[in-house]
Amino acid sequence: MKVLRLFLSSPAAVIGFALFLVVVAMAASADLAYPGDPLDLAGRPLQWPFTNPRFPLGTDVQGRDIAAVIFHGARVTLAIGGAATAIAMTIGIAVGALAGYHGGLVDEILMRLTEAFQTLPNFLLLLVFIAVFGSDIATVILAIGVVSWPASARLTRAEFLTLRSREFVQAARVLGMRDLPIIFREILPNALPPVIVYASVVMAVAILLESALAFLNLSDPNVPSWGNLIGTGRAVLRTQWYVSAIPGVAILITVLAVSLVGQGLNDALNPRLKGRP
Amino acid sequence: MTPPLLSIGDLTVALPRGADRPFALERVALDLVPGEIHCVVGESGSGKSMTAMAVMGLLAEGVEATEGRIDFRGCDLLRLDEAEMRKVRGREIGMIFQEPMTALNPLRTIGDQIGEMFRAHTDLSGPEIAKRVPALLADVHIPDPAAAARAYPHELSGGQRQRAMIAMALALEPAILIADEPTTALDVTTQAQILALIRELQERRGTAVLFITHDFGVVAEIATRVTVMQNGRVVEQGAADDVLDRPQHPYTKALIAAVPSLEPPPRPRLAASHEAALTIDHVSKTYGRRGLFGASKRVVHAVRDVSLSLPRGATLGIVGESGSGKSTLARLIVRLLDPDRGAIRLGDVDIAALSRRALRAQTRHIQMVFQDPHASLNPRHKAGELVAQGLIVHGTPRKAALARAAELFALVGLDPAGVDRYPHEFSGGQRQRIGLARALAVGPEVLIADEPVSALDVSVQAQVLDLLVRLKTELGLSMVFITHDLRVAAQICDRIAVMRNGEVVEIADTVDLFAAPRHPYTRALLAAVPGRHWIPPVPERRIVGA
Amino acid sequence: MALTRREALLASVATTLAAVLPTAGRAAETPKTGGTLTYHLGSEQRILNPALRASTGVYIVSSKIFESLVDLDAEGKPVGVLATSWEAAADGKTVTFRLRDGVTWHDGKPFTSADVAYTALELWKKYLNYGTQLQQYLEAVDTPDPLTAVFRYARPIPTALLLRALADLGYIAPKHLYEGTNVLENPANTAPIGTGPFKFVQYERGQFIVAERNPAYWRKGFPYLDKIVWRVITDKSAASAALETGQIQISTYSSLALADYDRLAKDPRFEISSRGIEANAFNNTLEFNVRRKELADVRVRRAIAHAINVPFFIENFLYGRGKPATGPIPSSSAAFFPGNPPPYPFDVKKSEALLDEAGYKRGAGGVRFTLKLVPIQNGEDVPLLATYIQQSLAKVGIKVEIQLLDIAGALSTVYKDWNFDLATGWHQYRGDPAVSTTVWYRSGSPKGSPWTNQWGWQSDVVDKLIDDAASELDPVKRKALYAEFVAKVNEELPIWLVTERQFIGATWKTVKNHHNQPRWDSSDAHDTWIDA
Amino acid sequence: MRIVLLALRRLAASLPTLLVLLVGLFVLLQFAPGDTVDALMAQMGGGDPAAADELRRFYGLDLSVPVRLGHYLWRLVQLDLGYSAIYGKPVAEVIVERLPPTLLLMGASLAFAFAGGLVLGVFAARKVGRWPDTVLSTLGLIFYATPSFWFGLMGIVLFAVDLGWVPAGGYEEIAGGKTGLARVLDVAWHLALPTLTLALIFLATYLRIMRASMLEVMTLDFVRTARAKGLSGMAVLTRHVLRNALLPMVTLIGLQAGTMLGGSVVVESVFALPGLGRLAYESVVQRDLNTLLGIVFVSALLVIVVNFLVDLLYARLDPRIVS
Repeated sequence: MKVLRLFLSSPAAVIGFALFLVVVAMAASADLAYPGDPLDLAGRPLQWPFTNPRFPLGTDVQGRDIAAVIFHGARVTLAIGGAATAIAMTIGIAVGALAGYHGGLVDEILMRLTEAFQTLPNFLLLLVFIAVFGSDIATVILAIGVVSWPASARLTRAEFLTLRSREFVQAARVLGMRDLPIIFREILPNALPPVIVYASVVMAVAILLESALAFLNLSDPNVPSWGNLIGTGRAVLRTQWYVSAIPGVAILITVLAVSLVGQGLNDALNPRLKGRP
Repeated sequence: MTPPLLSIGDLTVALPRGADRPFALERVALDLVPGEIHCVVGESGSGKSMTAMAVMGLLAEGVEATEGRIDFRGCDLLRLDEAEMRKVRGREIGMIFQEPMTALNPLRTIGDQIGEMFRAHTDLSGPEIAKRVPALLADVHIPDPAAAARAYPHELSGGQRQRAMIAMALALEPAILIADEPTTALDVTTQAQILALIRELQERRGTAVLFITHDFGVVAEIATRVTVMQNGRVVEQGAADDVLDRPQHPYTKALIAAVPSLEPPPRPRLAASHEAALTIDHVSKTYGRRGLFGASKRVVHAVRDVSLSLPRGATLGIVGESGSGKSTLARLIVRLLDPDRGAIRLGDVDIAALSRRALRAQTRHIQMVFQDPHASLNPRHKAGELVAQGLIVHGTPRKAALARAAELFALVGLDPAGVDRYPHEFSGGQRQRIGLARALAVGPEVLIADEPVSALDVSVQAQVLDLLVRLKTELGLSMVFITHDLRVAAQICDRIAVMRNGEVVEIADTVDLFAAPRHPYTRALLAAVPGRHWIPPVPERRIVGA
Repeated sequence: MALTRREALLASVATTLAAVLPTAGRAAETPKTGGTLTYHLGSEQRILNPALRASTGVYIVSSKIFESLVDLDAEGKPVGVLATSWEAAADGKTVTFRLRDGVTWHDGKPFTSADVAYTALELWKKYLNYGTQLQQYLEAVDTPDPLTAVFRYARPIPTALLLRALADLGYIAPKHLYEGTNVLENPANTAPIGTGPFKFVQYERGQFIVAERNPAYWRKGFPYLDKIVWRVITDKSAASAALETGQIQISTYSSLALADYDRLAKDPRFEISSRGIEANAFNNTLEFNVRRKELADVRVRRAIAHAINVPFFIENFLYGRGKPATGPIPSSSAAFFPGNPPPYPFDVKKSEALLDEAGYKRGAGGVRFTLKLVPIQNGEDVPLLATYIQQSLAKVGIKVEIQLLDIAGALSTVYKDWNFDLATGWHQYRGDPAVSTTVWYRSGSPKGSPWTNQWGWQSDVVDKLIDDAASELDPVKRKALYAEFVAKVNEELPIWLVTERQFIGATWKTVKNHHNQPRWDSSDAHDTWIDA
Repeated sequence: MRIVLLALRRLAASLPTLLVLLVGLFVLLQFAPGDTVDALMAQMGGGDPAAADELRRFYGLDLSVPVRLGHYLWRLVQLDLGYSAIYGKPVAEVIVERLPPTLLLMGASLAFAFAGGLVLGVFAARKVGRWPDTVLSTLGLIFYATPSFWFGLMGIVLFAVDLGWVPAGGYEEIAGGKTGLARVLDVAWHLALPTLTLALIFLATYLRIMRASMLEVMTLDFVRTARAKGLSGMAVLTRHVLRNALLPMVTLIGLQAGTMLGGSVVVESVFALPGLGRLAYESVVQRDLNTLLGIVFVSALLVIVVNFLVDLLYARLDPRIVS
């Protein structure tokens, strides 16, 4: 509760959270506000915003209602960000926890693997995955998740390394608890806060990665993602700049919201900063 | 009486809104006279450190002195601006801190950091400073001062670091030295040396010392005058002898009463043939640090060929300074660490040889109480769950285990309603009781207590020790009690093993050990106990051995 | 326009003369010599030898360095370059070229018929894409003297087809540098030696290629330019910006974004047009995998064609640049265009009726069936059309899922693995249907050849028409055979050609004498100059 | 000597990592639809099957996967990165040509992000919780949250097309024949905008770390000691806080070396820079396996070298590491 109070005392964090709620609300209300497939041809392509009351945000290169794509895209973006982050965090936490708790050979092997992933630029690896497995949205999410886990693995490992020698963990061992309950019930809940904060970074990066893929025309065209809208708007960047600017701003706001929430959480959870105004 | 050098009057310091109380200090008054060592003593939260920081003008942001004055050389330090205050700090008032490792910048050499005093406050040239620094270090009896000046903090021992800190604080020969718990983080022998050094320098230079401590032993060792503080207020003030031997205020009386005496109480001797609850047989443990490709391997012998036996129903003390291997030994006994060699027998079972699975079954017979009441309880679980945990692990249904936890709460003197609260809602002493309840829950025969009271304030420490002794008797436990504090050991142990560098140098019944220590190291330890000549003026002993 | 052999010969002599003499009529202003022309290069080129690689990306660069036997004149008729005249025997199996005298390679060696014979047999016939097809019946090249090359074929080859094709597939490489070497790894592939007006200087990978004036060029007084620089810019928006800042002066073959062409067309500094690129028309395609049950029914294929509003697509997505296609031979191909209208106009009702008739009623959610569409991304409009097809077919109850792959993936998925229902990309028409168009319909193409009939569709009638036309010497009969071919494939519809388009170029108006013949960007630019 | 030994040891320690990486990618790419000949055919605008078969034979694509992998590894042992199908040269040559722009871009961006993050981080930390802190942190986040291609393209429109301050793209003036300082300035002028684009993404991270690190160090005991010594706020900051606060920043350089290379894919593409990032993207699209593996090899080496340098720097900054 103290964390919540600290979180709420930071205006930036509150603004971030509010922005995030807006995005969530858009995603939730997409079907009500814009029923039907947002990818359908809605009208003449490339109508400027505010020129046609039917399309407050105009239409894109493919004659889609940008407002509809933005609303439905919120859903896709949150799904991409959320699912990719969940995948990355699951792998990262599992690898980090095993390596950090067991140490020794397990640690050595897992960290080598992590190193291998970190040595390779993640965007490059993402391109390879997409080239190999295609750009179906599920593949994109999976690929983004798979390239994003190493940092969270390192973070989790570091937390585990300090926590595993803590006295409460020793107490659990002395009580005869098995390894898995110790990892999941004793250590993990205490290791999570910084990892959760880091999840906001992963989520932000996941959203940006998808938009970069779309920029290279390599994201799934069957879903109304903001990245795709930017990708298609790229061709008309100089004339109908709003086509890519509107989803660009949407991405910016979402990433900003996620980052602000993450930063707010970080400040609230970081005991070093507690008590500061 | 000489006029005071520093005079604190009616000092009130307000805490920021949202803190647990409105004021950190209330109407604190205190005079520091030239040539005296004035001890400010109190438990944590008493405001003793806050007083020192107020004098230095280094109160944390949001914490403010709202009333009062701090007169020094004719001006009120509270009224000085930052630039003027900077001239006072270091030059007029030097300060040393509790933890010399963290109080020194790890990235800069000792010489550089001492030299900074001159660079900040004088116009001395570089070569002159370079000459002064080794002289200062020699003054605090650091061997090879020139090398020490070139060294980084981590390259010196704890005692040497604190000497360097003192050299730095006294570099400009300030009128006042404020020492904030300067020996608390040090081993007892080092502590004795540092206390001697402070006294020596103080006598030689006539510096007035404001000495902040929680330890009445230290007070007895060093103080000329004493101020006792409680909850931000001064409760008693006077000459050291008066306060120590004839305390007036009930709080002072209680505090002094809680200080364990160095004299062991009379207790029945242990029969030689007494059955052993736990036998440690030639146990060794080394830590090898392996470099890349096994290149440079440094080996630390943490525990070297230790053999001990714990008679059933008795308390075996293991005493030593940091690095002596006493905590490693404790962890070896409960197999938190695997011994390299040797056997640890609990009855007929050799714990050291058990598989992980078999070991888990054995854990109900041997349990451990940890030192740090903050770190030893998982903050994410409710207190009741923590206590019930061991029972659940060993097969008791959750509901029954939780019910038992409530009983155990009562047993260790806690309100059974507290089972639903989280650890951070308890005080340090209460948490240590929870830790004890957790260990007792599974019904062990042997209890390993690793410095269970050293993180506690003295009054709380006494209560927890009382509880420990009472339960040990009631439940028929045998106990290994690990401590660095000879006073505590004297009161609670039947037999004491003294460890140094991983080896047991002497083992004897407590009474014999204190009466006639055989090993030179044991003698050195005993000689170093601060205030060893002071007998706390309390008629009845509150801690009774079994 | 059909030519007899005699007419062709006469025309070629005339235009050869015209080529040798400065094109005085067109150049109203006095040409200035000197200056550097900067070209946009949209993709990195691995090989700069047009006798090994037939592609516009290679031609943009290498056509300034190498020369072909023939080129096209302003009217699109073959005109001699390294050849001065040619004659075909009556049986159509022998074609004799007279070669230009006094031409030297950039390294000083003389150009002779041995170079022609070597290039034709060792490079075109063995390695050159489309060249291997064109020259598959070439048996020998006789060189009775250094300036005569006699091509002998096992089967008759129409002269018009050969000459038109040689404009692209007739570049001559130096025998003395290639003979006895590993041709594909020859260093001259990236540091080419030709006979053209410009000499290769430098190729900085990923950045630029430089060629400078060849002072020993056989057209005396040419070229005007001192230097040509090709600048590699892969990003379309970045390329537009480079054009606007003057970093590049010409961008061609639709290498910029359509929207930018539209925008730049309003800028008086630039000429935006298809002038001088019209030789290479192309179509947006919709390819049907008839192995799929639904698509095996021609009614379904026709229904799909009817469901798509092509004029709307062109107007709104292509900025009006293009028209509905009439079949595999574009209206710009005067020699072969049969003159029919677009066969399947937009008609949703008819589309739905055809689908119903074929037995595919709307099911749950109004969906009749689902198809997988693979876009083959040649240009930015391919994904646009893919989406438009998806949107349009949704309206008639066909759900389309787009499977986006990069180009290598798409090619192998469609042409090698046949793992598609629908595919959409570009078909390029290279002046004569036999060069690269009929392979889209002829059966028997080995599995895995891109841009060939891999649809599982076969028609003996069409196969025969294609074969007959390829060896028919009489241009009138040939045209008639192709008209019949167009009618047949429009009816059967194994693939549907959606649009008919031409490439667009953007050129600074300070560049003079540009795009003055139908394949100018693949030509030598010897008379181009810059009005600085 | 000890340093060389240490470097070699680090390299040796990462060899298994590298091997796993290369073999993994090699195998992974075998599952990709299409091969380099398909890509070549696409670039050529098509061709007949005979030509395609000839090319496949030529590039050894007709051999089985294990045989090719074996060949590749055997050549690698001899430090031969193989031959690029798309570029028609040894991979080593192709990469060496492309390395300088990427190194310059990464180095300059890193320096900019580091310096900017340092200065702004210190500033934000000193004003923690007040509006300059909020504004700086938020601005940093906005840069961080802006897709880099959008930022780059808009930068080109504004600074190159409209204002004409910098060129729209490219690495240097083509065939300008410039040498010495003139060439250096020319390249710098071309790289200004790309550097800014790439740096701004990373600036936020450095700012955030520096700010947090400053705040943390400022709570440490030795800072209190320094203040108790009577040092001025500035002296405390520069002589005690800064160097300690720099340690996590230095660590971050090592962690981000790989990420930066990934970021340069998009930036190099937008600014038409002949760098390694774009080369990597192109070789994925072109299925130029040898080049891609070569890039992976070189970028891994690069990351290892950067981390080695970071270790050296760290050891210089922190005497505790040496012992």
